[in-house]
Amino acid sequence: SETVKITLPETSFEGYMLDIPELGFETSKQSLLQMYKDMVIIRRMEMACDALYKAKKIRGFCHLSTGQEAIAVGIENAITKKDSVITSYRCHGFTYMRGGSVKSVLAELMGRRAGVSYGKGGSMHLYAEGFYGGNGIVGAQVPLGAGLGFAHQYKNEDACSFTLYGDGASNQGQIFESYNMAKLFNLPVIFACENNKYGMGTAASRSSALTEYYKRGQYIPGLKVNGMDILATYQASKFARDWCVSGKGPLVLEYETYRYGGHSMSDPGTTYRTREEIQHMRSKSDPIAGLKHHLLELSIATEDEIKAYDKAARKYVEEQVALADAAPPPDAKLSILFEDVYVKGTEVPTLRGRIPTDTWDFQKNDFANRT
Amino acid sequence: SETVKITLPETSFEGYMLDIPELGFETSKQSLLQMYKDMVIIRRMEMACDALYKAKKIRGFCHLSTGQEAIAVGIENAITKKDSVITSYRCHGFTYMRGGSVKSVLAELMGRRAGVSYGKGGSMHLYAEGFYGGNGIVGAQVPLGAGLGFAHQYKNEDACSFTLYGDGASNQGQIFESYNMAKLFNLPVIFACENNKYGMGTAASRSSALTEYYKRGQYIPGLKVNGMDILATYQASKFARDWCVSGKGPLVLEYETYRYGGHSMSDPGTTYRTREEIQHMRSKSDPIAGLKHHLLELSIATEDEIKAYDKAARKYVEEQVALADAAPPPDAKLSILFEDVYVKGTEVPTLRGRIPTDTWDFQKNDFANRT
Amino acid sequence: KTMTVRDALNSAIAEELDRDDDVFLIGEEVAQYNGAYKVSKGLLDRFGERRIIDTPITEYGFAGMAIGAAFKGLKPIVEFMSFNFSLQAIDAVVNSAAKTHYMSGGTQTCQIVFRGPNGAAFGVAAQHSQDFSAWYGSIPGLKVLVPYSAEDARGLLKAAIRDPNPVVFLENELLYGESFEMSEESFSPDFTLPYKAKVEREGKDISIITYTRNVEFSLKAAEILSQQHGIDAEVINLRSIRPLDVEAIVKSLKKTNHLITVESTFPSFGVGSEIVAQIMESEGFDYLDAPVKRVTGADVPTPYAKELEDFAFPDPDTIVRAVKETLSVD
Amino acid sequence: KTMTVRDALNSAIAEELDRDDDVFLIGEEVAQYNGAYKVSKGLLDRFGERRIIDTPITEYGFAGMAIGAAFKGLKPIVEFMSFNFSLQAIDAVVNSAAKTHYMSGGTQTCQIVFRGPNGAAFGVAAQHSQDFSAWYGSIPGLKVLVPYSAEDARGLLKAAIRDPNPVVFLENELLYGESFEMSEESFSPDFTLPYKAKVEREGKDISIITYTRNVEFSLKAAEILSQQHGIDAEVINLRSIRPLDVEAIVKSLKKTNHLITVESTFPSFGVGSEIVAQIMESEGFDYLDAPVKRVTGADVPTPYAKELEDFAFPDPDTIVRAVKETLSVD
Ligand SMILES: Cc1ncc(C[n+]2csc(CCOP(=O)(O)OP(=O)(O)O)c2C)c(N)n1
Ligand SMILES: Cc1ncc(C[n+]2csc(CCOP(=O)(O)OP(=O)(O)O)c2C)c(N)n1
Ligand SMILES: [Mg+2]
Ligand SMILES: [Mg+2]
Repeated sequence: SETVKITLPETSFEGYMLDIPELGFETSKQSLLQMYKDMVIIRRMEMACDALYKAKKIRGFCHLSTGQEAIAVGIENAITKKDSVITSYRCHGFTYMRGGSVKSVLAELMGRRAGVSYGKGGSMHLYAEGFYGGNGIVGAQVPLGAGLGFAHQYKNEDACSFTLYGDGASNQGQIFESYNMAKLFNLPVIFACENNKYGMGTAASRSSALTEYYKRGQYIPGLKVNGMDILATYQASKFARDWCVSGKGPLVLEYETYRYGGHSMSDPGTTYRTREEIQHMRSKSDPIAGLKHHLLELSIATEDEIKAYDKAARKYVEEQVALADAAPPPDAKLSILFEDVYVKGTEVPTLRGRIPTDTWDFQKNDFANRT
Repeated sequence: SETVKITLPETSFEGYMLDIPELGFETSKQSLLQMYKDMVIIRRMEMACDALYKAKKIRGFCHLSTGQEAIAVGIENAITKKDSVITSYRCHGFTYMRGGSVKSVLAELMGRRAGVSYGKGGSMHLYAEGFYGGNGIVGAQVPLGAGLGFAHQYKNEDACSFTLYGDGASNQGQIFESYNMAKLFNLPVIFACENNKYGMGTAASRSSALTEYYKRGQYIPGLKVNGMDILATYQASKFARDWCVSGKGPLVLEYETYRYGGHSMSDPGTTYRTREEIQHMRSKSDPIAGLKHHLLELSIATEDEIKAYDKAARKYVEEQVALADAAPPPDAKLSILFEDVYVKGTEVPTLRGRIPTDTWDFQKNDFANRT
Repeated sequence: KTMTVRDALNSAIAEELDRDDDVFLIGEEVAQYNGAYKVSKGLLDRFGERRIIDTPITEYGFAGMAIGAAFKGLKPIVEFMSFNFSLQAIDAVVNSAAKTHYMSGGTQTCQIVFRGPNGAAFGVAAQHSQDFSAWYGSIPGLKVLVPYSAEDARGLLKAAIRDPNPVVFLENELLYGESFEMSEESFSPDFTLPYKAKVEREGKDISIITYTRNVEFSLKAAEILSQQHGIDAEVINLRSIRPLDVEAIVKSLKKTNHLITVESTFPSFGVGSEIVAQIMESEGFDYLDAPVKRVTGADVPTPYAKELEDFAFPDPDTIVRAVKETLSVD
Repeated sequence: KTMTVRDALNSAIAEELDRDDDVFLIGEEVAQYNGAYKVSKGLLDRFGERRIIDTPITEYGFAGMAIGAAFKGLKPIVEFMSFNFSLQAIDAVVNSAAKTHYMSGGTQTCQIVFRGPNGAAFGVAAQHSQDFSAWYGSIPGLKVLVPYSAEDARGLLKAAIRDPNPVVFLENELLYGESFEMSEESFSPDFTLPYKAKVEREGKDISIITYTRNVEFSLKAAEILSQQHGIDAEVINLRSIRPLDVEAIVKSLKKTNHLITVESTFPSFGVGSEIVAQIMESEGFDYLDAPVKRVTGADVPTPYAKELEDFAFPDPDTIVRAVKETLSVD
């Protein structure tokens, strides 16, 4: 497809112990269009989650990434299927970009058997090929992500691990343990902080003595990226992948971004920040509006075409919602309850239900104590 | 008492985000003499431990600080009784300096009731007024030490917390969590790394991506100190205390030092480093020999006087060993076993022994199930 | 008069903060956000930043820091946003808070409360649903409390804050909003409860030994049993896991001769297991007319989908089933 | 032929490293130092730095890293220098290793072994003496093995390394140097053991259910009982805590009608508690001629002084006492 030349603004990057990526680069019109479509689909998907949650079809915790779409989309476009990605609970967009269909994501959130985790994980625990979750304990995924990089190195693969965590998470001790090992072992790991300015209700400056998250690797080079600009995000992610795959060891990336909504569905998101702040980010820095502007300017698409994409995306997500909602929940059976505690065929002989008569025997494939 | 003027060599300090302490300072002859005596006593005490361990009078783990004496002595001389100190298991010298008698330290190591912890803690768990242990889990004492500083601040005291940890420990995540909180809350905490070059059999460069431990606070100023020179150690500790007490917040100190012996009594200490290296440190950098040299040079004491001190110290420690060894172990009684699990008078009603008939009833002050 | 569990906890903390300047509250989102579950609502406004302290998301760090402060005589109340996150700090709780008094031969105290919601809420899946009562309950040096009602919450939390030992205080998120009748005396600023079990419902046919939210389910089960089967169940609210009030359990058993336990922890090595073992080792054993049955959480990481989650924790029906099986009633 | 437990473990690891390039060993001091307790002696020389990996002292970090590597199909053996230090990593073991397969609906596996010495050694005091068998044993998604003899160690470790699930493998430092008779087949590179209990000594009067080092004490106690009291005790080595071989326990009980448990964990919510509860819930209950008695670690943080430490863990005399009390023999 046709290529276009992009020149990023000077303000896109800030480097730490490294030379920042080229501001000018070429990419295909097709891929810019695809990025746009993907961001719009993710946004629509998150809006669907919001509605489904309010309709009580999604339970428990649900964390939306509205405003942060450029990160999942930028990264996926910069990496290959061989690379690994792991994130916190705020994982819907990443799952979609790694290949999970909107239907399978929403089905999971609605606790359906057709969900990516067969209804067992829910919003925080999504998985896909090359995507290692959706992890619920703040910071816990970071050593895991280092381990993904370790495995790439062990297997001598030209691949790296994108290990994402938040500004709040960035203070967890295990992250520094991971930095240290990644540097000592020269692991191909990108420690990628999604700095959306808040960890729940705590502003970055109240959680972190140093809010320049791209410098927190200290002895690991870092790069701050305008995470609201998909082009910068893409270029930085590509740079980061190249860095790791070429054997330069770990890198710390900071995507400066913003979440439009509350931390989770129970948080209005307006007690610890002003409505003006949110409005300002939405109107001045929206990643979708930003890319739309480029598409128009570069004559990749017309206003009408874009409207058509938006409409198509909405329609598509609506269809996927309907399909997901039509999918049945797991059968309310103990055989399904006890499935997946262990790898099939290697289970412990029995697992106990709430009372002894509900104990399941894997050999019998039936209740242990009932006749 | 008479004062002397000291000028430290340029090489004593290395600063990070701060101006290093004055190289020239005044101190009293008396206090230099006392430092000498204390270092010699600690060394003698550690030698006694070594012998008692080999005589099987000390059990379990036993970690000696031979070679590192200048740190405990330098710190204690720079601080007041109001300040707090907390360390790892390598704690004999610190306990002595904080006021624990040689006898009570050795009695503890020999598991005697006269020990500082009544025989319940052993070598790794010594305590004294203003000394909060003797902690066995590598790195665990660092957040505790931050908490000591927190309490000083909460109580509005002009005091600080010296929180010691090793080069190996320096990579533990909770240390970075503590750095962050100490900086955010501006706590009077000195994070003091005793860099003795090895964590067990692992050289610093194999455990730590950045071996400049005084810089590991990143956003916290740091100071590297020649920890083999008691005068530098003293001056740096005084500087650090002043820093904290004057409200400048936390500080990271690195005392460069060396342990002459193995990591613990079971480690010969010669498989991961050369005998030459050990010999070189002993002969060129010994803190006791170093101070002796100053005492002679400054005419504070003559060679004969020093010999006399050495002899007196040896004799004193021998006496303390004898006293400790004469002290009885705790009575082999369940009433003593179960004492101190809870604060006296607030125990749970009973604690179980190995079998139900050995259950102790605190109210009865007798066995629960025996008549 | 009634009170919610949330208000009971809030008032207990506020009063103890009033009473003793050495008491302070520390944790994630406890101050400006008023608590993730609003237990600390209004406390920052009232007591200020010195006493109500927001921390970064570093459980090991702030739990350890609070323990260090306790070593120096302060009396911290540490809020874990969920006890599931206390796993990141459990080394500090067990090795530093629980063991230090003993290791120091009684020379070093550590007066501290670790509190927050324990176990599952609705639809929060495996990493946010674990019940830690048995784990903490196994540790000598700790005390472990498990309030059910608002009165429990108030009386036990005030007692815990005044206890010179480290106390683990396990709340239940799903109870925070529930209202309970309160006794007159429970409003007193000096109201504290002993760590003893409470008979929530007297009965003569079977003893149901339980705690926290399962007290509610057990009471519901007792109603069903009474109405549909004429079975008169006694429901005992343990209130404390360590110490465990074995005396109260055995006393009830002597009356009813039948007993089940109900809890939401994983089944193995759980609270029910210990109760059975204690009964076996006591005179209670001779009074058993049928073996004790345990109703527990199922032996699975908690699933998300409601259809499966419904099998994961006790409910009144399951308790009824267990009682009927124990009494051999159809 | 005989072998020490240390050599059994070493040979098992070496053979599995030989057999499968995806297996690697990681932990503190496992490589250049040959292991804090020399279990990995010679492995660095033989397999090189890619397969035998020294880590910094960052338990959470390296355990988590190994789990991540397992997510990508590698098969790490993680050595905790002591399971006491695994408390710093327990969130990773429980929340990331044990629960992920379930949370992912079976799409994400985690083949990994966590191994190292568990419980106390001599004179190492409270922070270095805790036994975690019941804690890990309570977690669905984990398997938990507790070898006693060299043959156990070899056969169970090889099975664990090949098990596609996360396995916690609890060794005992005080057994490393002990020599045991080995069967012919146990030398085979394909020797693995099922996670089943083993009758170490047949007997007809009472069943002693135990594991790891307490098997030795129980066998000693059985000798004393036989010689001094004419009591014929059956000693059962559990070998596995999760799964727990309740069948074997009940089978023995049916024969002897009397049973005690022996373990070194804290008494409450321990392995003995669960065994009692399992018996109570099985047909075994009807075969009990006397209540089951638990011999356990005492309910104290482990004291240092030998005079007190001697009361902290089971020994042959205590086991003898428990048996005599159970059989009402003087
Ligand atoms: C260990 C742990 N502590 C606390 C929580 C509760 N919690 C969930 S998300 C969150 C905030 C995280 O903020 P950040 O890392 O900035 O990520 P964001 O939500 O902004 O994407 C908190 C405190 C948790 N899940 N795990
Ligand atoms: C969490 C934890 N991991 C491992 C150990 C075992 N261990 C005890 S001391 C030590 C080495 C520590 O080295 P360093 O911090 O440099 O202190 P040093 O011994 O040199 O004074 C290790 C690995 C422990 N006690 N705690
Ligand atoms: Mg954030
Ligand atoms: Mg060291």
